[in-house]
Amino acid sequence: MSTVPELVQLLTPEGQRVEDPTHAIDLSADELRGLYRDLVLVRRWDVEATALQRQGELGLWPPLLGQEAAQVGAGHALQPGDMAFPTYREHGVAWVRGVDPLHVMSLYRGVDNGGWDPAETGLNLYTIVIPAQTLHATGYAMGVQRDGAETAVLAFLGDGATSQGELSEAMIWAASFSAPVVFFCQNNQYAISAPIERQSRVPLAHRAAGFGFPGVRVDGNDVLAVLAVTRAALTAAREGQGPTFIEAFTYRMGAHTTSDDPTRYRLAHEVEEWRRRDPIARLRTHLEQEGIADADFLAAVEAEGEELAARIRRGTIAMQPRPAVTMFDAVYAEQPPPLAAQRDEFLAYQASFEEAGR
Amino acid sequence: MSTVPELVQLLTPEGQRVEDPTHAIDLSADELRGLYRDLVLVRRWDVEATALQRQGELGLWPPLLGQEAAQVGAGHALQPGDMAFPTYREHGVAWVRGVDPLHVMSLYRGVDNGGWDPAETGLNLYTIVIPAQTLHATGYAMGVQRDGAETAVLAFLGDGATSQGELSEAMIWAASFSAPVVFFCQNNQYAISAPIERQSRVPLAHRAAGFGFPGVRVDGNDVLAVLAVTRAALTAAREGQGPTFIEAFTYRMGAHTTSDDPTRYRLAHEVEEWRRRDPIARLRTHLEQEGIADADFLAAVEAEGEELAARIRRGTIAMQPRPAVTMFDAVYAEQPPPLAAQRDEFLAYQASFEEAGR
Amino acid sequence: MTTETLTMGKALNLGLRRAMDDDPKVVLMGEDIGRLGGVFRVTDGLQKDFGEARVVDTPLAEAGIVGTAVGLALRGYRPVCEIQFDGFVFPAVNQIVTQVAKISARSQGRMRMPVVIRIPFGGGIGAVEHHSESPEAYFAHTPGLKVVSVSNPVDAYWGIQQAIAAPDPVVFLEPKRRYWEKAEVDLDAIPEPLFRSRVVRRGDDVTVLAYGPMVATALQAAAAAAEEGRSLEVVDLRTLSPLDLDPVVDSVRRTGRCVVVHEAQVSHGLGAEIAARLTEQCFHSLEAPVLRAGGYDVPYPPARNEEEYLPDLDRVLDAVDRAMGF
Amino acid sequence: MTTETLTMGKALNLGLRRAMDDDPKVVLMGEDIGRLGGVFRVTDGLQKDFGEARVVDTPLAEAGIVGTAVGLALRGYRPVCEIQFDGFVFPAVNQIVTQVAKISARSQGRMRMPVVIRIPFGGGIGAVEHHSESPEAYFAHTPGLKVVSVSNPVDAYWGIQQAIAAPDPVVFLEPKRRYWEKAEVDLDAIPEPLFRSRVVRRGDDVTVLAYGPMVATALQAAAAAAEEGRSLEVVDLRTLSPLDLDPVVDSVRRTGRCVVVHEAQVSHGLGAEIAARLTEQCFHSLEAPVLRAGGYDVPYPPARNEEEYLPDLDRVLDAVDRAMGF
Ligand SMILES: Cc1ncc(C[n+]2csc(CCOP(=O)(O)OP(=O)(O)O)c2C)c(N)n1
Ligand SMILES: Cc1ncc(C[n+]2csc(CCOP(=O)(O)OP(=O)(O)O)c2C)c(N)n1
Ligand SMILES: [Mg+2]
Ligand SMILES: [Mg+2]
Repeated sequence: MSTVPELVQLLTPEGQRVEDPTHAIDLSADELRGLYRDLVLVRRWDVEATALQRQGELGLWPPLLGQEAAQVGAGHALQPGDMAFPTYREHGVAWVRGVDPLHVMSLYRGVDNGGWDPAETGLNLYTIVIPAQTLHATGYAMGVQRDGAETAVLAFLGDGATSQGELSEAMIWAASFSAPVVFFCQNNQYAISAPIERQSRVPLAHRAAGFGFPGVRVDGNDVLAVLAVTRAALTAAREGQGPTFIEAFTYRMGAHTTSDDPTRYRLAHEVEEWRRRDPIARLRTHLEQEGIADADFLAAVEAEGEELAARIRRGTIAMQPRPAVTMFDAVYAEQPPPLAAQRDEFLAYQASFEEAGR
Repeated sequence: MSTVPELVQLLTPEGQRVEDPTHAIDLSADELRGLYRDLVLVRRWDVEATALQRQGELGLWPPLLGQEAAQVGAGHALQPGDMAFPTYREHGVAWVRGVDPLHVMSLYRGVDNGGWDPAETGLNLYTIVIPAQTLHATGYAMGVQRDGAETAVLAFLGDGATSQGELSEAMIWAASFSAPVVFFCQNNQYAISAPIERQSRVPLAHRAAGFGFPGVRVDGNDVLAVLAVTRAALTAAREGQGPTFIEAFTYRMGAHTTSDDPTRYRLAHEVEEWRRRDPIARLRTHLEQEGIADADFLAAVEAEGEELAARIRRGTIAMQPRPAVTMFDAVYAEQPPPLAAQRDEFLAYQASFEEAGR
Repeated sequence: MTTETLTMGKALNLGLRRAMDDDPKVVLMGEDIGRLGGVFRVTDGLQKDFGEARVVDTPLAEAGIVGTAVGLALRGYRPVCEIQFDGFVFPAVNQIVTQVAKISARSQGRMRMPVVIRIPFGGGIGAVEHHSESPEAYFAHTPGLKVVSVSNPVDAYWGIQQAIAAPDPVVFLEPKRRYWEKAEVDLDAIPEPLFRSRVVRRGDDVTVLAYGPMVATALQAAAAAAEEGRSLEVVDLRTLSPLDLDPVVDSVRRTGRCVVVHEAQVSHGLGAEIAARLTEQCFHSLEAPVLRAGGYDVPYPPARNEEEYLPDLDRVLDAVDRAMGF
Repeated sequence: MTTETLTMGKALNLGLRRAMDDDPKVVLMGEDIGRLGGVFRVTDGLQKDFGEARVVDTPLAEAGIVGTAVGLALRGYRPVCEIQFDGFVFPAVNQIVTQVAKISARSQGRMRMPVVIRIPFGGGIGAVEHHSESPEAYFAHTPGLKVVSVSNPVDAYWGIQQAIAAPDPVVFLEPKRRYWEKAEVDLDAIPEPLFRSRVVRRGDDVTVLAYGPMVATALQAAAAAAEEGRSLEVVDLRTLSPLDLDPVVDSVRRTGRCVVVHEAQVSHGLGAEIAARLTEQCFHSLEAPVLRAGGYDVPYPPARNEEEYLPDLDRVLDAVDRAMGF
């Protein structure tokens, strides 16, 4: 039985680099700056989206605040041909996969249920039913095996999701077929109001050993550690070594969604404590200390963030609903005659209002 | 993290007593004879039931052949006020709980879906949907907690059942609420045709640690070890120490059910190997060697078995279907008017045939 | 007489509170129902007053919630499960359909299942996918379950108590978009029975049946129709299984025309069964087929299209027109 | 022309084999379908010939089977899932209703779900609880799914191939009690389209609709009625979603009377929708309401009572009598 390692950490909250021979990572200055840029930009996007929701431009927004390193690190561990299966909160992963933020915004604006192309971006659509996508990821990985492809699959889930039977089934399938899938659990300490203790009294990473594959626990606010651990797991998957379960230990700094009121179930000082482990600040300190980032670079990234936010704002506000008749169009590849008839009736009904001049 | 012990064994296949200080058990000669008697009687019942099915008197029969020690041992670990939640194969537990075998026969004859009273016998009805009963057991145990009762709950399941998400949910609930429930998994190596390797590549008992409670692996063909391990787990549950998962390592000597043809998926020599670990033979050897059982006793038990078989045969053959109208009667505690009307129509329709003299 | 002006959400909250006061065996279970008071605050304050053993914040799994509720019921408790949103009841369908619904019959009545499954259901709140479903037909088609929906604070207050007191399992559908609508509730009244439908507006030309969120819509349609000189009788079905069609049959025999309204996709929805039964029972009185105004046979659309998906006043009036035109 | 006399089970087996030959992306998944060949032997021999990667013996979990099938479909495969018995589909309902049915619409058609879910369904084989269910209405009510049932070896042979070739998810219901019935199958014929109903016996007095296991029963009833000088037209519905009622409408306009037969509990069953639609479309031709002969609104009874539960020749004739008596 494999033992679960302690929390893997390569960068302390104070920005000090920790050496860990089993989780080595060697990134160029460019790569490090790239990670920093992504962290800042996804946070900026997230802040903008929250503001847009408050202003009534989105129906809902689930902030990733605090989880930037977990998502950006995991996203960067993916190779172009890999496929990731997100929940509803993986905006950071979407960003790294090159999904246009406006496609994510359109979902939360209520315009569509996901406007990007998974085949093109390597990111499946957001999945809201917890954790249905973990089975999809596992099945997809079984397809990869049948194709003989060198592709790995990354399934995202939350700490709350670990209680759903479907996740256990996904883990059992992955183990039984040695499928090239990595389960990436962002333990952000809460499932809406339920603290992690309600779902498990032992670290979630322990779960994997009981299903017969390795579990790893990583500091989810340390982008380097997340990248190293996830890259290693995906490589193992690609090489036929089967699944890994990663618990990224992090914290949801914001509300569950913009509809939520976290003051009802958690104390301010807990949030304060986690603020000191901020994922962006620690990387910035490190880059500054190593002379990798100077004031110009930092300012440029900030500016880029403002531009991005402005673009997202403009784009979101401009988004119009799709014509209602489209609700009939993609239900089936081959539209059945009764539905076609219903569609025609719908159009006739709508037209009757136009005629009536209402 | 707790480690999983090796297979607990107190009696070797050759009938030798093994000392194991952590699983001590001290049974009187009477108790040992009682265990032996139960093993023989449930096997005799099982053989009779298989024969009755072949003769068309039962619709189906799932034999317990080979699993007598696991079931009798677990059954004896229960105290009178405890509650057990069986699958469809726990005839040995039913026997120990004092359920009239004819109630089990009536189920497989297609006369009813379980004719005994769980409140009276401490055995829930058989549950066929795998493994729905494990959640029921856990919820029941939560009720026990709320009552402040000194009661433990025993949930039976098979090795195949471990793949169903509902079992994982039951384990998560049990851990989260520290419910007084023990999961007793008879790993009989097969789920119909699927060998255990399809469900798990590590011993099933390992599963529990990942959910935060102890797992134990016991020789399921050793009635003493099963009794000791299960008794300890139930005591721990009763004392507020929460759940345990027991993997009873055993073998399904017969077909999955009388509809099954195991020659399609397993080799005769495997069955032969397990025959040498027969649960009854080893206890008999032990009793004989210790001078606890003599020829008279053994013959008396055989004779009792024949009587039991004869009673079961007579009773089964005599069983008539219940009046069809009863299908309307217990659907609800308060029968809704439309269903009452349907019932009346049904009776009128049936009466119309009698009038017509058909 | 103690009357209070209550929203439906608050009426449910008070009803739950009173049920818990009345019977110590009542236990609430669900995701986020304790500390948080539920995402719609229907259980607000109850954990504080009744403790964690009676208002149970569960792990995140619907099969687990309903499956353990079955066990609690077997131990003599009366569990009230909250499913956070309609679209998340499906992981629990196995327990509901194969266990909750069948245990009484399986045991020839030795074991009863006094379990309530509360589901905020339906659309109209601009939500993301899976938060606007109307799954009632799945449950109404399942023998052994009872299914009700409430349309106003009074029925909500009494209905939840009656459902909890009922010896049978009840799927209790709460129209989430009406949670904030208010009415006077007489807390001492003698309530109407739970499994009964009710005529809520008298009329002569067409009988309009609705339940849950659509009752208000039907009443709006009736008011609009009245202005054009057309008289609609509106029935609040209240109980979806068993159906209580006697008052409807009386009505339809008089009006000769009937329209059933619901949010759920129309095909194989409640309207189908109601149309089939009414046609059987009122065949010679019907001057038009029973017509349906419901959701289209498509997955619930994105929020910004839901207005066109959901039956509204105009859709009801359109169906009424068609019924009159036959 | 190559004709063979085949049981329905064998016809399905050959149909699956041919689909696997035709398209290397077809993958079968299920409990005990490989080594054992399935509990009904429908997949007998396929793992031997196509290997374990294409005929997958899965762990024991239906959500797992359907959920991983979704993933395989997203990767370009055409998974065919076997649910061992009707009563065990419910753990998979969440994946079927919230994922399989919605993914095409969710993605605006970018992602398709060519998944087939085979379910041996219905009663009549003397089985224990949960082995005789008729869950078709749950799926027919779910937009995004297609639902078919076959009644004979010819339709079984072609239907399974057509379902697999279809770009949409298909719930494929196999009447398990007819697995052993035989017919001549022309393996080179040009098959009828899958999503079409078919008149299987001409008649003038009453139109009888049935599908799956009840088609044979309806035909028996028609033969018996003929002896008493009554002429029944029998329609095999074949496709339950979408419904193909055009041939039925023609028939009912002629006969003026209609009886729908199915094993499922009658309330909110397929018969309800069919009755509602036919009444709408044939209102002025109907001389009696559309009547239903179905299972009663109770959990499927113990095997020794199933004969009284299931519609049989007499129940069909009784409904026909009632239709004639209106
Ligand atoms: C099957 C299901 N049940 C309930 C919900 C409602 N819900 C949405 S998010 C959430 C909490 C999820 O917690 P976690 O898995 O930790 O992810 P996080 O939101 O913290 O990222 C719940 C209960 C859902 N989406 N799906
Ligand atoms: C939910 C569900 N799916 C499928 C089945 C059909 N089935 C009955 S027994 C069985 C195998 C069970 O194996 P295991 O759990 O090892 O128990 P055993 O029969 O070996 O005692 C299967 C697949 C079922 N009863 N319930
Ligand atoms: Mg979380
Ligand atoms: Mg087994």
